[in-house]
Amino acid sequence: MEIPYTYKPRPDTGLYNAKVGIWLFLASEIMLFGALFSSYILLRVTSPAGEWPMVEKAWPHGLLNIPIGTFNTAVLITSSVTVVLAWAALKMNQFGKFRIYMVITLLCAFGFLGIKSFEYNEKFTHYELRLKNGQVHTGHIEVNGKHAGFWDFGSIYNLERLGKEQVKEISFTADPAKPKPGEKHAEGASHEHKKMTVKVEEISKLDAFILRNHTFFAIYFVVTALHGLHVLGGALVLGYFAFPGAKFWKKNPEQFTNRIEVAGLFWHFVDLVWIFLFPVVYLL
Amino acid sequence: MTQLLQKLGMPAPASAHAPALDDFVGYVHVLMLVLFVGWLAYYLLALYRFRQSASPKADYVGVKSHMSTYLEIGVAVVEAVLLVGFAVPLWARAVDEFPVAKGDPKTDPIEVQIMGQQFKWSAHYAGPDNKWGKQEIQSASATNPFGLDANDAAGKDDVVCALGEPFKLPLGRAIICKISSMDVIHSFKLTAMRVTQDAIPGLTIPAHFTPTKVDKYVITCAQLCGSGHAVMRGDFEVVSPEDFDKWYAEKAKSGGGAGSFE
Amino acid sequence: MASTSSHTAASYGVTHDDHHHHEPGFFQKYIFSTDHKVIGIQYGLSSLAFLFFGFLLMMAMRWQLAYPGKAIPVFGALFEKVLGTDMAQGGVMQADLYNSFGAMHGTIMVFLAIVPLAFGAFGNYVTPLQIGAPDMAFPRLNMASFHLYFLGGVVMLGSFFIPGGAAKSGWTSYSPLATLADPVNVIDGQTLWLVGMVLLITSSLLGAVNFITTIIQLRARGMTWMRLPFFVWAQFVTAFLLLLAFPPLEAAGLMQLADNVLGTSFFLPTGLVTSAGQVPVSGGGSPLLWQHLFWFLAHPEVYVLILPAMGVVSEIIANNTRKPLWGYKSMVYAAMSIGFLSFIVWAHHMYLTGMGTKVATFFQTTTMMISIPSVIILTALFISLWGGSIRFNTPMLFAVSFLPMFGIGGLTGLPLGFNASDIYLHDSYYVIGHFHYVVAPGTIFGLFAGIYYWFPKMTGRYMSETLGKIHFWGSLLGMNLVFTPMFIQGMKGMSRRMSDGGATYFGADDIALTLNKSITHAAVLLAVFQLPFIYNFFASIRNGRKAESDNPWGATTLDWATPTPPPHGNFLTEPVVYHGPYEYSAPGAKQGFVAQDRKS
Amino acid sequence: MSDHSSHAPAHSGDHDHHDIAAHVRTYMVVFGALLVGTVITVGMYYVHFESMAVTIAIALFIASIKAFLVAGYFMHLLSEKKVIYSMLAVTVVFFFALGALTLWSSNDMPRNTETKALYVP
Ligand code: HEA
Ligand code: HEA
Ligand code: CUA
Ligand SMILES: [Cu+2]
Repeated sequence: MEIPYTYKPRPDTGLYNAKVGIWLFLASEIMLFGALFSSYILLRVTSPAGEWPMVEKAWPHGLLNIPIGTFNTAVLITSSVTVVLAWAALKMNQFGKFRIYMVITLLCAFGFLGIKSFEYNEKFTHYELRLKNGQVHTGHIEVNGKHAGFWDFGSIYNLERLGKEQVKEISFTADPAKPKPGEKHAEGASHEHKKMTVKVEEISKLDAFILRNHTFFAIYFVVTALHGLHVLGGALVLGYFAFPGAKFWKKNPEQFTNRIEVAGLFWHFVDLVWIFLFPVVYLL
Repeated sequence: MTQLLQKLGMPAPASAHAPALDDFVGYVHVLMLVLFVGWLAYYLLALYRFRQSASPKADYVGVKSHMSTYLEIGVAVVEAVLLVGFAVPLWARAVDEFPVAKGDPKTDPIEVQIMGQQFKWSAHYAGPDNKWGKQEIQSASATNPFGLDANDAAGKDDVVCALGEPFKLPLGRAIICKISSMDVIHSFKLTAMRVTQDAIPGLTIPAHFTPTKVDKYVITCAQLCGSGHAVMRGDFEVVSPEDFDKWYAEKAKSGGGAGSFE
Repeated sequence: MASTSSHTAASYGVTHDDHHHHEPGFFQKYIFSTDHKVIGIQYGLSSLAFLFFGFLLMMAMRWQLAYPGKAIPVFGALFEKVLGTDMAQGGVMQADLYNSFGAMHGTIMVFLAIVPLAFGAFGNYVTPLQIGAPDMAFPRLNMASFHLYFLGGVVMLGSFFIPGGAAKSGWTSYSPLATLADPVNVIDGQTLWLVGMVLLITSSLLGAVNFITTIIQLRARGMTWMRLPFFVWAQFVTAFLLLLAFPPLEAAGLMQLADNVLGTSFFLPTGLVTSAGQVPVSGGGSPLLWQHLFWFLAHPEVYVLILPAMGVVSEIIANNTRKPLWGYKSMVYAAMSIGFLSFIVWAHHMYLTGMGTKVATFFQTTTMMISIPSVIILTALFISLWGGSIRFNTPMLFAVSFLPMFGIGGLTGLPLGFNASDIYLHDSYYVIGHFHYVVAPGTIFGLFAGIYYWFPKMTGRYMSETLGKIHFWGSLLGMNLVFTPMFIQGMKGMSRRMSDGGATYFGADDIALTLNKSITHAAVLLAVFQLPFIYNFFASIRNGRKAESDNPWGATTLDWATPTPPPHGNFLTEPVVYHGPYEYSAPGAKQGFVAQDRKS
Repeated sequence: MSDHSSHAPAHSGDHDHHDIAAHVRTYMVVFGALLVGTVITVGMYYVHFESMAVTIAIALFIASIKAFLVAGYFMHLLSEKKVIYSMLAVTVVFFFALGALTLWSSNDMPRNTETKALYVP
């Protein structure tokens, strides 16, 4: 028994099964990310004013690393074009070229994830510090002379934990004063990182830039992590087709080409999500 | 109409807008009843008349008339009338047409803050000076649900009936309840007044009504809020304006106000 | 092989596949099967078991409602032992246990019983047969979706036994209650509920992709859209509802999961204070956001519960009135309008969360609009009865009584849909009565009808008519005695989800409390009348009366054109369709009907 | 590399080598446009407009164009079949319905509703 139209298009719809399937799946993905975007907008417009220290507005702004984000956008766009070129190569019967493009795509995919995890780490080790006298700083901390390592969840501190471990003081390296976008850099403003010692009893809030700090970080991490999982999943599938699964090319080139097209559609969609995600969370 | 519903079990209406609302509930049920009885009669007839033994050969074409189309249009029209003529204006009156103060302390609407918490209701009046005491989050706790600042002068005469203590409302005067919650979602439901409004943390939503009958009433919590949801009963009493004023003044003096939270 | 030049000829060779000569082992045949019929039966048996389990939960709750504070007979001691004394001290159901059973009754009935039975079981078994396909478009995906469903069920069941017990914030899981309900355990019942839901949602999504692709791509030759049986249309629309409505709840589930275990506050506003003091979260979230995302799924979901049942009922009514469905096309368009509109009515569940006139008007207008296509479908089915030659066998009895039962449920939806009357009726037992009339004597009757109807195709044997009729009349009586009094309780202002049955609000001799007792007794009656069904179901597999032919009901659709039970690959020769789905009593037809695949 | 020439080229009927070569040129142009779009969006951030609304509008406008390019060319949506168009059309409608109606609901609440707890200043 065989299922009809697994790779030959059905005459009246002009489509093979997997293509219908992937587009349906993408439709559901649109609703999934759509719900998250809606949530982002709703949380943002209803967020209570004066919650966030760095800006006058309620919603944190300018805390993400824009150059890195821009670079990552370019990486993802590149992978998107190479995957469609890989498909085109198969169409033109050039298997070697196909492999090369797939390898570039995979490099981009894992590059994207690597960069993203650096970015994440930057946030995990970056702190918001509020003092009882009303001062607010952001920067990095050292507790008992130790920094946090790479993806080192064990050394994320907050006030509660400092109390529990009976830490009396921490050292704090404040970020250099940053010009607001569009503003000229004030003459002679200090560029250096100021290191200071802070008594724990003077602190009213201390928290890293992690999910629980603010709904902005909560949604930032949830959306980008979900997107990251899609990148990972897509990369695994593409990796499978580029290497172990490529044997199928000999058996049925047409079906193999279709598989690449379908995997590619998913990959473009992941890129498409990022195209909206990047300006919305980084820039606006 | 209202009587018909009371036969069905609805408690007697006790607020100014309740009769209109009950009438509406009645009209909808009449529509339902007409449709139900009509269809049921037709249905039973069809089942009986066309049972196999009485009708051995089925008719391929079946009904040719367009009755059903007219009927469907009819249902739609009646629904539209109920919608435009009743439901929308009733709702607009309930949520947007708030009674306004005209400056006469005897007839002006009276504002009450209502706070839901697991598993009690509390009420807070501004007191004779008509000024709310200072409220802030630092003071809020399970025993001080309104977060009243004990040292604030404006709050000294506030009337607070906290944690399920019964409170009173004056007959015939518009009441505006500003409903909120400090923990989870509750629902402030006064069946006799035909008032329901969810008490949602992070929001303060006003609901208004004018009591028309002196009696004792209950607040039901109509939204699942945890293990004590079933017993989250609140009690209040509608009394004559004179009795109310007396109670109010006494309450304000006897320190039902913010001072009691120290 | 019979067909020659057809573009799908290769599909239907049952003997040509060299790879399948050896007999598949037990696991391959029953656990990891990719055959849509086996998967359908897997879905069917698991969901019936869940249906029964959900009913048992409710029986325990009904005991508590009728006799608050009295130990549950027989099971009370078991609950105390297995679930702990703080749940069932001395065999008495505590409030937490009541809430937990209530939430799980709702969740299990909706997501683990009715949807898998209506969509997973009937959809899987019947749809490919009716469109003349050898299997689903993606058989392995089909298997995966059953396994995810099963895993989700296991997680849900497992949650009863962890410290703190299963989720207890209602099937709606409103935040902040869902997050604050168990401040002690991080991995609490709610967390497992969310994990279970994510699995179930993923399963449904895969199922939906598969169904839609199958219906679009694998229709037999000649099976044009307007020749599809109404059942297939119902499944098609249902699949779209699942596909597009479920993802937002998946997103919401992930966010609530983060609230539960990572300390975020997506749905927790600023300023939460409990008896333990200020809740240590950043705040700034929105409890109403959860409700929007939940109901964006859950309203379309209720049509997921009803449309397949309408499909089943239509097949059986056409078959047993021996005449075509009246207004088939208008039914199809009505089903599509229901599908479309169901996405924009969701906030009628949220009128009393604080809604301005404009938004409320929008949502009640769409709600009234959506009731029209339901009326159209019901009317078409009613009119189909007229002029028929009606056979009252068990499937037909269940199918025709679906109509007034759904009618009552649907009509009582109207006063809930108008926001003005919802002010009084919201969250009362009136709502409970409304939706149980649609899902219990409505959908469940439709599905019972389907079981009796397709049983001969699945097993080659009938279920017993006598036991079937006992089951029917007992269930009809029981269901009505259970659910009608709820309207009166609702009118009296009795709120739902009360672990003491409203004893805090009503005097001891109030009719509302008396009705609690009578409802419980009726539920026992209902339970007793399920026993003949359970016996009938299992006994008939081996001992039922043999079906006379492959098409014992004299049906027109393709599912009856297969051998019994259908082999792997379903059809012996490629089916070709020449007729519409319901050519019963067509003028000049020899046996009184024209099967869809009969030439000329 | 060309050891696969023994296989029949993978046709699906409406493409052949020339077509595909032309496509490849299009892909490269689109790729360039996407990069330019990214640069413009980011550049805009540093320019800093007075009005937030204008900033959001421009950013989303550019993102939409980029999305159109990816979907239209890389995903071949511009020459796709009717079935897929209709599926996506309903999806897009519901996508906007979800966002717009949710947002609208949070704006239109009973008069005098305050979006804070009673004791939050
Ligand atoms: C299968 C399930 C199902 C179906 C089909 C429906 C159908 C409808 N529902 Fe229901 N509903 C639920 C399941 C369902 N509902 C559930 C589960 C809840 C509660 C959720 C919770 O809070 O836990 C709920 C709650 C609910 C509410 C919220 C109530 C509240 O919480 O305050 C509302 C409000 O508008 C509503 C309205 C409607 C309407 C207008 C229809 C319409 O589509 C109905 C249209 C049908 C008709 C108009 C009938 C037409 C029939 C005839 C004309 C023939 C009559 C013939 C005879 C009687 C012989 N429903
Ligand atoms: C599809 C959904 C569905 C179904 C079918 C049912 C069926 C039933 N429900 Fe329930 N119910 C809900 C969905 C459903 N319910 C939901 C969503 C809620 C709200 C929860 C909440 O508040 O969060 C609820 C709440 C609810 C309440 C209110 C609780 C409260 O608010 O405190 C009550 C009260 O009586 C109740 C009763 C019943 C009864 C008596 C049945 C009966 O009709 C059951 C009938 C079932 C059978 C008769 C079983 C037959 C089984 C077999 C025959 C198995 C055979 C097996 C094999 C052959 C293997 N339900
Ligand atoms: Cu408070 Cu229920
Ligand atoms: Cu609904």
